[in-house]
Amino acid sequence: ADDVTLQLKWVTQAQFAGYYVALDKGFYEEEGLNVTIKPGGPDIAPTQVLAGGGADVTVDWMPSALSAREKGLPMVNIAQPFKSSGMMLTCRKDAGVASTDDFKGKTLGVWFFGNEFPFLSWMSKLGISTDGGDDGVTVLKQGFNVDPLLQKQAACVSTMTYNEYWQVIDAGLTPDDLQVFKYEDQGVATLEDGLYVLEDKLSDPAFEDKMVRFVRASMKGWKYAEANSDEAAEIVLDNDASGAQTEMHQKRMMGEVAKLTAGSNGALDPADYERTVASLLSGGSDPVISKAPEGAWTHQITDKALN
Amino acid sequence: MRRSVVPVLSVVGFLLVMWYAAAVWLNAPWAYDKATRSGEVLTTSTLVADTWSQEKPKLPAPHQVGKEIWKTTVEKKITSKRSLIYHSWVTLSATLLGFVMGTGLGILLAVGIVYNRTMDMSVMPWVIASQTIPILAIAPMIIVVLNAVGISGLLPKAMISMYLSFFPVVVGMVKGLRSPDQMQLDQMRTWFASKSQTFWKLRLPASMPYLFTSLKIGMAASLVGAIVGELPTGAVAGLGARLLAGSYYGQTIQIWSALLMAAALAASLVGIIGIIQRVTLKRMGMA
Amino acid sequence: MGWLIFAVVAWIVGWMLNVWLARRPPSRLTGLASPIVFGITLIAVWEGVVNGFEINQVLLPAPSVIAVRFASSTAILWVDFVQTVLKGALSGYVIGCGSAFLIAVAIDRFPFLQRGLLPVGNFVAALPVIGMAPILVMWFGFDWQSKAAVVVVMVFFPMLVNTVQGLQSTDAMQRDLMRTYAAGYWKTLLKLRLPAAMPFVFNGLKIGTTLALIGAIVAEFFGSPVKGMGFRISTSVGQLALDLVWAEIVVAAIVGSAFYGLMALVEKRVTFWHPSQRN
Amino acid sequence: MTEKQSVISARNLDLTFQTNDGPVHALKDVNLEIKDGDFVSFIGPSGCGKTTFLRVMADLEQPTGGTVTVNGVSPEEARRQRAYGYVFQAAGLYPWRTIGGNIRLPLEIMGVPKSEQAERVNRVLELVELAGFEKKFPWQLSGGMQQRASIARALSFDADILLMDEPFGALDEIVRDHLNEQLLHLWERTGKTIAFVTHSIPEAVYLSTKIVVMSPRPGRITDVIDSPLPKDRPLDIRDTPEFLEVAHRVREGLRAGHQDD
Amino acid sequence: MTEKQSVISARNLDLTFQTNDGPVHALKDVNLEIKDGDFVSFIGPSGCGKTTFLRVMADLEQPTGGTVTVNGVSPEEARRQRAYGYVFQAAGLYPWRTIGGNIRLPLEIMGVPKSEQAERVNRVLELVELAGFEKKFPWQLSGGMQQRASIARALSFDADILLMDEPFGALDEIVRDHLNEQLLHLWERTGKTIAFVTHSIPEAVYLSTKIVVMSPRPGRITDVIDSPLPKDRPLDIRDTPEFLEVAHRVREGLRAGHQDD
Ligand SMILES: Nc1ncnc2c1ncn2[C@@H]1O[C@H](COP(=O)(O)OP(=O)(O)OP(=O)(O)O)[C@@H](O)[C@H]1O
Ligand SMILES: Nc1ncnc2c1ncn2[C@@H]1O[C@H](COP(=O)(O)OP(=O)(O)OP(=O)(O)O)[C@@H](O)[C@H]1O
Ligand SMILES: Cc1ncc(C[n+]2csc(CCO)c2C)c(N)n1
Ligand SMILES: [Mg+2]
Ligand SMILES: [Mg+2]
Repeated sequence: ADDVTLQLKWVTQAQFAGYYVALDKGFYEEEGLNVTIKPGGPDIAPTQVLAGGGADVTVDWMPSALSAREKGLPMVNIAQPFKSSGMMLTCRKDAGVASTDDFKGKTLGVWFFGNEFPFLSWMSKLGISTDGGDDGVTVLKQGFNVDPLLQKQAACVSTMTYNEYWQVIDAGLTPDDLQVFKYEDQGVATLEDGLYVLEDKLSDPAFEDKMVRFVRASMKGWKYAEANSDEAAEIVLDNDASGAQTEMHQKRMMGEVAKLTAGSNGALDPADYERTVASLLSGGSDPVISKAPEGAWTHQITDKALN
Repeated sequence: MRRSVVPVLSVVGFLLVMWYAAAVWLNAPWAYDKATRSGEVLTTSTLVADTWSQEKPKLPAPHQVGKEIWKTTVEKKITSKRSLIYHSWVTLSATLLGFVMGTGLGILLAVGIVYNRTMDMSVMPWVIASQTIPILAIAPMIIVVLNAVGISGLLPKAMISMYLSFFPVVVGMVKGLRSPDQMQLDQMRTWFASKSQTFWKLRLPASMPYLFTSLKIGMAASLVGAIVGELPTGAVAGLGARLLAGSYYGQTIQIWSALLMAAALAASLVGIIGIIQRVTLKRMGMA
Repeated sequence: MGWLIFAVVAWIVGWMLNVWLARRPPSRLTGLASPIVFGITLIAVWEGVVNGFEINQVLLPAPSVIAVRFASSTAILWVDFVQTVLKGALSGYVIGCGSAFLIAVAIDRFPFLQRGLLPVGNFVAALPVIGMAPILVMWFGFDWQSKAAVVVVMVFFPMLVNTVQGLQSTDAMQRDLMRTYAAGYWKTLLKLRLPAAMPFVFNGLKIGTTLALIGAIVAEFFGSPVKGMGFRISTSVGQLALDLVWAEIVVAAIVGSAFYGLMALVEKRVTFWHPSQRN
Repeated sequence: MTEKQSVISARNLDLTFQTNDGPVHALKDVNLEIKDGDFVSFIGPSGCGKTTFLRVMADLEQPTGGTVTVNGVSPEEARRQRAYGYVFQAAGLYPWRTIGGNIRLPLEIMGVPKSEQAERVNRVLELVELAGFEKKFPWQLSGGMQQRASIARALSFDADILLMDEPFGALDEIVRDHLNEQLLHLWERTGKTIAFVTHSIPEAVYLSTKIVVMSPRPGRITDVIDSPLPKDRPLDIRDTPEFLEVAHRVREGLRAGHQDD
Repeated sequence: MTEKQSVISARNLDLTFQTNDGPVHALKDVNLEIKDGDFVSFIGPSGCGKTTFLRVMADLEQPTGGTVTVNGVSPEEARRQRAYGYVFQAAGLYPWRTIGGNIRLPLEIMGVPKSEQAERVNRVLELVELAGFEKKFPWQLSGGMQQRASIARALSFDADILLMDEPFGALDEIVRDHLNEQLLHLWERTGKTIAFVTHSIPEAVYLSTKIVVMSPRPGRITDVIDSPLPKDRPLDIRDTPEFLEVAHRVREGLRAGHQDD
């Protein structure tokens, strides 16, 4: 069997259920693949791992991948299982945030580490400065959890529909207490959780073939997970080596993730790509990417895998 | 020894009381917050009861942490991924490997510094400078780079442990290997002892008390290294991963129990060295 | 290949230069020159190896690249320095060392506390304090106050243990002398115990310097405003701006070494009388 | 001649140290009377309790039996009144203070005014022939000079009693002879009462009006020899038959004590 | 009587230490001849270069001028041949080795076979009357016993020359007398050549066949006194006029050296 190493963007959770299902259900095996899934974490840059040869393929967000590409690391999107973005800004109503006009003068929690790009381009689109002051917003680098919102240190924090939002709810706040801004609704959504490989490797037919089989099996895993959400969550739990995840949270997460993957058969929709690039290019004075990238995605793999 | 039992117990008792009080104080805002939103009124007793039993408190009460530790050590099979003993073992193995490597490196460097003037003059300032580099910042890079050359698993974590633990060993051992006074060295000269004889029969035994002191510090540092090394390995397993996962999901109780477990681990490792120290020095007639 | 040869040659030349320096009669100059030569050698070897093996800049940038980035980012580095070092590390260091010192004096006064607090203190000192960082960030907010708090926790116990040990380091004869003068507690403290404790106190202060810096940087990983060395390091890794990451690390190493050196200098002045300072 | 006043008096003194290996009987049934202006030497093999006895007088050790009075009051009271100066075996100067600063130390503690401090420091520095070394640090002086500084320190506050525990133990013979001579002069001039521990028979005989011979396990007084030597003693007196006679008696007493080994 | 062979000979020896405060002239123009079987004592005030001289003989210090030969060869060669045993001022036993282990140490280093080691250790332990203490650790012994153990260690490999630097400096007089007696016996029995540094005039006179008086700044030999005392010397010899006569001469020599201060 051929070895494939997949680097995840984050810790083992239902966000990556498709891959774990494919592994657990033997879909990879059926394709003659021996897949190793490496969980990520707050300090893991999947791009760096890819560059170091620690993985063949990685899950990453497109802004981060495009930025890496401009830094000279030629990453290419070979598949896009996530159709829509799950990112949103969750605010406390009692902090006085009801619409985007209320942001000025507030403190907002944002994820950095390559995830700040959509936020920055959103703010520039709104014409709000991010350097603090009365006319701008004070940005705080949010840690791994939603504490700043609970402790009222920030008026809003970044959340994913499938994860952090529910942590806020679990903590005791009700949806009525909250005002959420989905990036999708604000027109600043960028592509999340795609599969990326290094460009030069794609010209190797053996590697290409491996990836074709990998994407095919992964998508099979994703579709199975969508259909059998609870079972998928159980599989994720079985694979969580830290033993920190709870069943309730993962089942719920799987339900939400299924909504995001629902519209995708795995092939990247060029329109989504263009929208993402446009959004990133408009990133104000300090844009994430300075010019439209070329060759940052390919249907080379999905064409073969899905037909 | 027995003299300190009462004072230690009273200090621990005092700390527990303070802990409970702090838990009330820190968790009260959230309790009030909840109460206002649901329109309840809190009496003192319901407030206290609430602050000591929140699911994600700012500061969990001692009994909450105790219960969590009990649940994750005694009530879980040690092979289970939810067992703290399993995670302690993961951390422990990296700690011990890193400690052994760090001690070895530290002793080698110390011998080099003591025996080689060139090394003495040039290396020591850089050994100090090396410790000013924030290890957590480069730990992920170390892991990625080692990954790139095909090293993964236990070893990268152990390397970070080594990085933190070699320093106290170098400092202590340089002191220790230099602790024989001029007269003792002259003695060796009068017997026309070779360099290696002087090392094995004089410098090394003379450095033992220093060695053990450094080993204790090195062991504690090594544990910190292993935990730090676990954060960027993808939060897979180990006490560091528990800490991180706890932090990621706002599970303060889980953080605290991992933290206390780590402290207990550190204390027992240091304690074991202490016992070895006492036995060895006693047999050497130095205690 | 050329670069690799360069690395090997640099190593040999640097080493021989140091051997030559070591043979010369010791002086201030040779004492300063040889670590510098060693450092330059290391950097040259690094440059050679990175270029020779064509290591991806995303993994490990060459020193020349780092230097260029350093020069062009001084404004950012300065802002981060102020945030992390001046606000976080320094204030935490002062508070932590200061309170540890005072508490040590109090402990020393009451043997009961000494016997009770020290074992507990030693236990806590072995605790991986880094793990406290997320908790303290949660308690004290994301700005520099929480960084200072982490620093306080990190420097407190080494300082406490050292000071207590120092206050007990007087020998019996020195204390007996005070007794023969019928000197009271405060006089004995002021004229005997504190001066005698100074070498130990400075030990604690020196250990604290590197801990303070590490603590302040690491705490920024768990939440921070959008400035600070830890913030920059963690976000730049995500953006693959490894040159900036290393520029920050260089700042950290320089500041840490300078801080340590400063304390060593003050120590030399204050404890000029101690045999270890008289060589 | 009128009977001189008793300055230190020990009655049935007993002192047992509790150690891990069981009790050590450091002093047993010790009786002694030291009169005003006496120069009393204590001699005896190592561990016989000389230091312990001196420390009891100085209230640095509590007897487990019997009584001691110093100037008619308890040692503790005497210590509070700063009735004695104590010179330890090692110089024990504080390394972070200059010689002047070390001598000033007891004066600062006793609250002597600044101006008087300076004057006294000068006076005692001259007394021990260390004028000009006030600004030096202890480690910049030879062992003998350090020892003299430590004596100056004990003299600075002018107590009537001087307790000296082997003050010249670490010095070479010539320097020791010299300091012995000076100590005698000082004693003559000031009329202080001195209790002096030594290991050297000639030193004890040369200096004292009274020699107390002690023996160990348990520490007790085996002999008290009153010296027949005149008050005025040139160094050459040590070659006289009277001197040798006394020295012989002391040596015999010591040897008897050693027999038990 | 045939002329005895020269064992140690110094010609125009000079030694200057370079220190931070400028050069220290520790030995200047020193000439001395030590013959086979001699017992030579070095006496002089502190800092006059006694230790330095002994260290030059032992190749622990390099002279800056003049020559020394030991057994006709250079000190370094003599050291290679393990021609001498050196006893330092402090006992300097390794605390982590038993008394036996300490004495065995030079034998291990010199590669003496195990069986012989044990035998030799027993022999020298008996020689210094420490049989039965082989398994004890140094700190379990009194200062005098430790000093004897250190002498035993220097004797263990049976060098013909013994260099002793104030070996009894830290002991009390009675113990010291005892060890002096024993050292004399040992010397008589073995016919070793001994160079012995001391501060004590009686000790020097009692032990030596030749007394070298030194004076400081710069360190030089001011007098060499051949002792007229017989080889057989009971302790009481110290009360005889001949003894006092020699002692007097030594003291005069010493005092002359001190005059410069
Ligand atoms: N603090 C102590 N605890 C236990 N035993 C002690 C203590 N101080 C002294 N001793 C013991 O008491 C005995 C007398 O000791 P002391 O110091 O008075 O002797 P010394 O005559 O001064 O001897 P040296 O001439 O060696 O100074 C010794 O056996 C000693 O070991
Ligand atoms: N390593 C050294 N470096 C510099 N000066 C030294 C060194 N060793 C000795 N001296 C100096 O040389 C002189 C002679 O010293 P030495 O130790 O030989 O004297 P000593 O006669 O043995 O004195 P003591 O009786 O005090 O042992 C002294 O002034 C001493 O300070
Ligand atoms: C330090 C750090 N903080 C936040 C994110 C953002 N992020 C990207 S995917 C994901 C999982 C969603 O549940 C999260 C939180 C990150 N990568 N690293
Ligand atoms: Mg004594
Ligand atoms: Mg000497």
